[in-house]
Amino acid sequence: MTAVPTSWFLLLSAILFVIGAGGVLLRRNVLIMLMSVEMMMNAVNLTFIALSRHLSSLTGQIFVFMVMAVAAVEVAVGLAILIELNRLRATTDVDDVSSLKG
Amino acid sequence: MIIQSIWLAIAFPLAGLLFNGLLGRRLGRGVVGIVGPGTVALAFVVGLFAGLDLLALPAQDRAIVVTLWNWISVGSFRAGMSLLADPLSVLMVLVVTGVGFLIHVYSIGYMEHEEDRLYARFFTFLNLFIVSMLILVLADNYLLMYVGWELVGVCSYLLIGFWFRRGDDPQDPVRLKDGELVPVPANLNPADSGKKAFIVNRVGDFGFALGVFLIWTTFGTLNFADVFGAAPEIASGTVTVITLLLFVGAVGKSAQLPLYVWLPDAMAGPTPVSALIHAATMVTAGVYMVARSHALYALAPTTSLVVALVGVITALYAATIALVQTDLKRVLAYSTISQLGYMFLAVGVGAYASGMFHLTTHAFFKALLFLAAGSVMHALGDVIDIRRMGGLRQKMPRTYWTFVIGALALAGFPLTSGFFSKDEILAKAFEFSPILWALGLLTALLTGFYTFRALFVAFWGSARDQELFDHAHESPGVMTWPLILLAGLALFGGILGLPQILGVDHALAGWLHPAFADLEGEGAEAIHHGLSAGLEWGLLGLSSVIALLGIGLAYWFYVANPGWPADLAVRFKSVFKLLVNKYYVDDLYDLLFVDPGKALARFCAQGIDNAAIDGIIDGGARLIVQGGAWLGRLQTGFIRHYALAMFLGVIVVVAYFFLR
Amino acid sequence: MPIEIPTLNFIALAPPLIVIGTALLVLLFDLAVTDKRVLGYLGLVGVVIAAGVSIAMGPRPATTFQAMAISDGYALFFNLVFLATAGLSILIAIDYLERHDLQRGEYYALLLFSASGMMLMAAATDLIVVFLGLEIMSVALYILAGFNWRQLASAEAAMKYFILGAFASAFFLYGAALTYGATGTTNLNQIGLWLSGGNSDPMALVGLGLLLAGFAFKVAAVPFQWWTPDVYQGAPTSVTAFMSVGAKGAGFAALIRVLRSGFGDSAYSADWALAAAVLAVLTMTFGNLAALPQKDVKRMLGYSSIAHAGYILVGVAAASESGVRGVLFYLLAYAFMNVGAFAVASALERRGEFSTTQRDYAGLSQREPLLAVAMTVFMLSLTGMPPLVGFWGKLFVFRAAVEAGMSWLAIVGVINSAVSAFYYLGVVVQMYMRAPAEYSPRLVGEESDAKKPAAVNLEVAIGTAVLLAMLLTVVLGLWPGPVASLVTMMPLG
Amino acid sequence: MAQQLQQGLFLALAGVAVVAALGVIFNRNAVHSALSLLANFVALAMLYVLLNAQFIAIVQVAVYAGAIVVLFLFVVMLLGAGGEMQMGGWLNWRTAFIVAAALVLLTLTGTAVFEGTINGAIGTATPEQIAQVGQTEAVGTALFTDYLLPFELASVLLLVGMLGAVVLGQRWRGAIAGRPSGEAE
Repeated sequence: MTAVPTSWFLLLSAILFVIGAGGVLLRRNVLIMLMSVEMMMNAVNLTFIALSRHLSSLTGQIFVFMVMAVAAVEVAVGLAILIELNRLRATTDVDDVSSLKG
Repeated sequence: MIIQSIWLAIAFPLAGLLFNGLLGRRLGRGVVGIVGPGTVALAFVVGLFAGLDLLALPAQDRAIVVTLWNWISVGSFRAGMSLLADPLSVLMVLVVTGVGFLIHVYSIGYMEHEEDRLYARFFTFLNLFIVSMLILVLADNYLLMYVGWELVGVCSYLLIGFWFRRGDDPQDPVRLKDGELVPVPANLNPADSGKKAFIVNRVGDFGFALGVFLIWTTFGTLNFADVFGAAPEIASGTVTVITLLLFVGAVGKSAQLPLYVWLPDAMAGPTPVSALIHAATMVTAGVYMVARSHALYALAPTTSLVVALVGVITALYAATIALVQTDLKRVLAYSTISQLGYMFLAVGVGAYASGMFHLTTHAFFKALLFLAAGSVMHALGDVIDIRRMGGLRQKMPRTYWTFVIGALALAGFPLTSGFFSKDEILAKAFEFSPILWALGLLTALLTGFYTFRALFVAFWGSARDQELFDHAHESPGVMTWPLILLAGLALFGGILGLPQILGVDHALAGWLHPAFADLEGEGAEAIHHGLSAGLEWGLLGLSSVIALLGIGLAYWFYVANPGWPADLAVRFKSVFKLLVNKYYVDDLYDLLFVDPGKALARFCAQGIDNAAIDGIIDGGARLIVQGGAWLGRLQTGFIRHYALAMFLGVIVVVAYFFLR
Repeated sequence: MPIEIPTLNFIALAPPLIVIGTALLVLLFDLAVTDKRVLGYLGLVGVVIAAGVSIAMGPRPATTFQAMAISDGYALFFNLVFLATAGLSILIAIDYLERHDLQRGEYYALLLFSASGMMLMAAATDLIVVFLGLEIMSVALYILAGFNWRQLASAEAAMKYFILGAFASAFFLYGAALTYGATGTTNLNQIGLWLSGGNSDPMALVGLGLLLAGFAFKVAAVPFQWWTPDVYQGAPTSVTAFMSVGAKGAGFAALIRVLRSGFGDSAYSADWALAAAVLAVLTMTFGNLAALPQKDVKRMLGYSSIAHAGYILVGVAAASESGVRGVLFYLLAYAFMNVGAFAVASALERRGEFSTTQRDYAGLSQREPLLAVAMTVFMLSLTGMPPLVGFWGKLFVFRAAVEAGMSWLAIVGVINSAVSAFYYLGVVVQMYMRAPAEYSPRLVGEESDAKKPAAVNLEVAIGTAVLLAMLLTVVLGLWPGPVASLVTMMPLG
Repeated sequence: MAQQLQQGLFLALAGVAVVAALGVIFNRNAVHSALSLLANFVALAMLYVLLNAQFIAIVQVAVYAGAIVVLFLFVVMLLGAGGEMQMGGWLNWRTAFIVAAALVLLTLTGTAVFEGTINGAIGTATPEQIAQVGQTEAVGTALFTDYLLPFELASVLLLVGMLGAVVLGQRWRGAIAGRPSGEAE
């Protein structure tokens, strides 16, 4: 029935998730960090869709639908925060955003 | 019956506290000075009537529980905001409010130089102290007792640090008083002392809290009656742990080894506060708690032995330190620790009534001594070093005579109150183990010595600091009258507990008997020693001799042969052979006894006290703060670092679940 | 194919719906009203109504929206926690925003949306709803944290909170996906049914771990707590007050329901209980130690909130009914005492600044005795000093731990609360034992009598918040009975 | 044959997705990163098709490619952050550590998903049944019946996001000195 085993998809999504997490950790550019978070969410989406097929349940697809809404909102808000920050200090480097500490 | 309204004893000082706290500053010191002591006096009256009510009841019914409201009731757990009025708690109420009242009155005079604002605040805090202590002693469950226990700690913190601005700034070691700059005495940083008291108390409270917690989980209730009723069915190991934990609290609150370090510093507060802490409140809480929990302690012989040993060792240890102190209040502070040691010795050997007796007499004479010392300080502009005093008995006769009476009582001079209570404890200790008795007796000797050493140096002889001497004056009546009243109590307080062999009833033991009736034979035992009359007379006599010997030694060292060099050295140079002989004795004595003794005392005072115990506590606190600062440095402010730490956290959590 | 809309029990979700409706009303009125403070009071009315409805609904469980959510005693009690927090925070904000010239209608709308997200998290019985509630709450909080557009610190706080929050959300999401894979459902009760079979599957376990990590971020448990002090310090104080209790409470609300409904009756429960216990120890120890050297009071409270998350985790680790009850009581207590403390802090904050240092509290007892008394009450209650409400909260969670055979955890907790006394009482010392600093913040009313006649009005709202919080801290300390018995009537549905 | 074709397709798309994902991280130019992200999204959309989720695939392209990536590009241009970013040397201990940690997590989750049995309850939404009513309708029906609450909540969430963008992006009265006011008013 299924030509490609579900576990392949799940493994791919795990790889993508970890790459995304690596992006958040490695990069200092806020924009890239945001993109990486988006990639993580997308990786999860792939898991959901694959499971949805495997389990013959629509819940996974619905969840993905919601995740997309969340992703859109997060990007909008995140970029808005970035713009506000940029207005006060012209930077997209998170290391410049470290006045609060101790 | 007024005993049903025993809560009034708390309510009056509480009302005074609120009144002075909220309005005192505006209404002026006249009103404050009436409201503060007045409300405490009312509380005393309530206690008095409650006591009469108790007497009217049959002995077995002399325990009234007054439930104000049901504080908490969750499932099977219930704790009432309820008070217990029985002979034990009423005795404490009378001591706390009675002595507290006199201290309040005295404070009117003592604090007269303070600003209005501070004056009002001082009385507010004093009342808060009384209220907290009353909550502690009137509680009918461990929870409410814990409330009082914690509140007392906070109060001591506020009051010891009352003159917080002294020594606040190292560049400005003076404070303003009467418009003049007065130097801050050395090692007296009130804010630090307050902090020290609080920290050390926290250590003790921590043990107490755990003990209460363990009671709760073991018994499912915190009510005294229920706990004590169920106690015999509990495994003795558990009871031992509970009592040990509670005793940790008592050690902190009552300044026993090794948690006594806060008390000598506590004199950084105004002297009435020292009197209150040392005599009527705070430090007696530990003794009271053990006495209150006697049903548990009676089931835990191991703990009782620990209590007795800690008590007697502390008594001796503190007495040796007191030998070399040159600060009048510090001598008294160490003597308090030492006397508290006696009380713990008493409750440790199961003589609860004797412990309470000594607690009561000690409240009288120690309050007296502190207030008299305060009177001296008041006269000398806060000078407290006995080496700068001398000859004060001419200038301040009332203070002098009352101080003498207090000193006699403390030293255990025959027929004073301290004599009877101390002798009773020693007799009980002898019954338990002659070793404890011997240690107690040695302490008594030292007590007589150091007490009269301070007395002779401060009040006898000639003035050492003429300027101070000229400035000295007797304190106003509002301060000396409390002294005189307390002197009366210190002198005659012994009639509360005359020994059986004198053919009179032991009034206090009889009074307390219902509270301790559950102990087998305790009631009778408090009155009758298990000793033969001859032995008892012997012990009594020995106690008298020891007390006199201590006083005599002090006289010999500091009056007959004043050890203060300068002028004496000159005088003795041209004297007879006999005196040279005396020198020889002195040298020998110095060599054999005084020097090692002094060295030991110095070692205790400086080596153990300052270095080890202070070091451990300060070092511990510093280590913790350092740890905090170190953790703060981890907080770099960089998102990348935070994200990485979170990521590692995720890995650890996932790995834990994956590999479990 | 015609869609048959199933019968929907809107009533069961009335409290969050009322709050959302109020938020929409606020947005609507924002167009017409010029005095934005009115919007704050409007929001307050909505909060009060929602709280009233929550109480009126009673603890009878009622599922709704095809078992997506439930209205049980647990959810209703959490509603009260969130609404109390939101109400007090609005009172703080009305004056605070005015003083800092930040008054905008959107603030109140966002705060209400955030509160509705929290309430939904407490009511959710499906991971989808948990996730959406979480995001509604968080996104609104990201924005609110950056609301002070003049301060770099505010933007920085928003950025940190956002990036780390989104990062944590991704982990949460992955956990939800794996749980879905292991059980074939996202409904918590069905997950529970499926897992109660006893088979332990690596996928479910990893899913549980990731979910736990996601929640740990929201409640600020070590090692996911890093954002807390920075964000608390940088965000406007009125927002910090709200999120310190609200976000933490919502995180715990959902965490406990997920753990107990989803992973409760399974081979997993011992595992997560132990994990929670370890997190609790690390969290409270870290929070307390790091709070010790802090000079900035907002930051100190930030660290201390980490410590409180640790205490609450003790109740979670107990994994028992009484543990849940302890957590409920603790959070309500925490709402009053912590928001109260932030209310005092915000009252002392000067225009143009965003934080108060310990020095700002010096001699407060002389300048403003009642404020000093209130702050003392909050500090003592946070320490766990009887007879204030914070004491009972600690007592209940620690007791639950002892009952669950984790006495060591309770002991660590007691030691930690002893340590916490030092930094809380540091503030008290400043207020009572230090002379007013030459550099002292002006109080609300003194500030601009000439310039702003509304100054008196400003005092009213914050003053009310402080007074209310103080009263409840004291009264619930003296009479904890009603709340304690309410808590026992509020089981997980 | 069809199976091998599908498997080959999967491998090809997976390769594209992974390479694109790495491209997002390792590109020095933010614009290039955004374009890599687009490639990643599209590859995933095609994988969704492979998984019989055509509706979601289309939404994926519309939302992610159409909205999110465009938004990213817009901001990159607006902030002038399109040029070279300071990244420092890649080869350092920090990177090595992160990569190692990431590999640990990958091992854990990878093992869990690869070895773990997906033993969840099998639902009724079989491919046959979905094919019967149509993909879009099936999802739509679910959204409006069982999942009505999440659907409504998503709308609340979008409102909050919108509000946030407005609040944060809008220049308020009294613009900051030294910066031209007027844009984005």
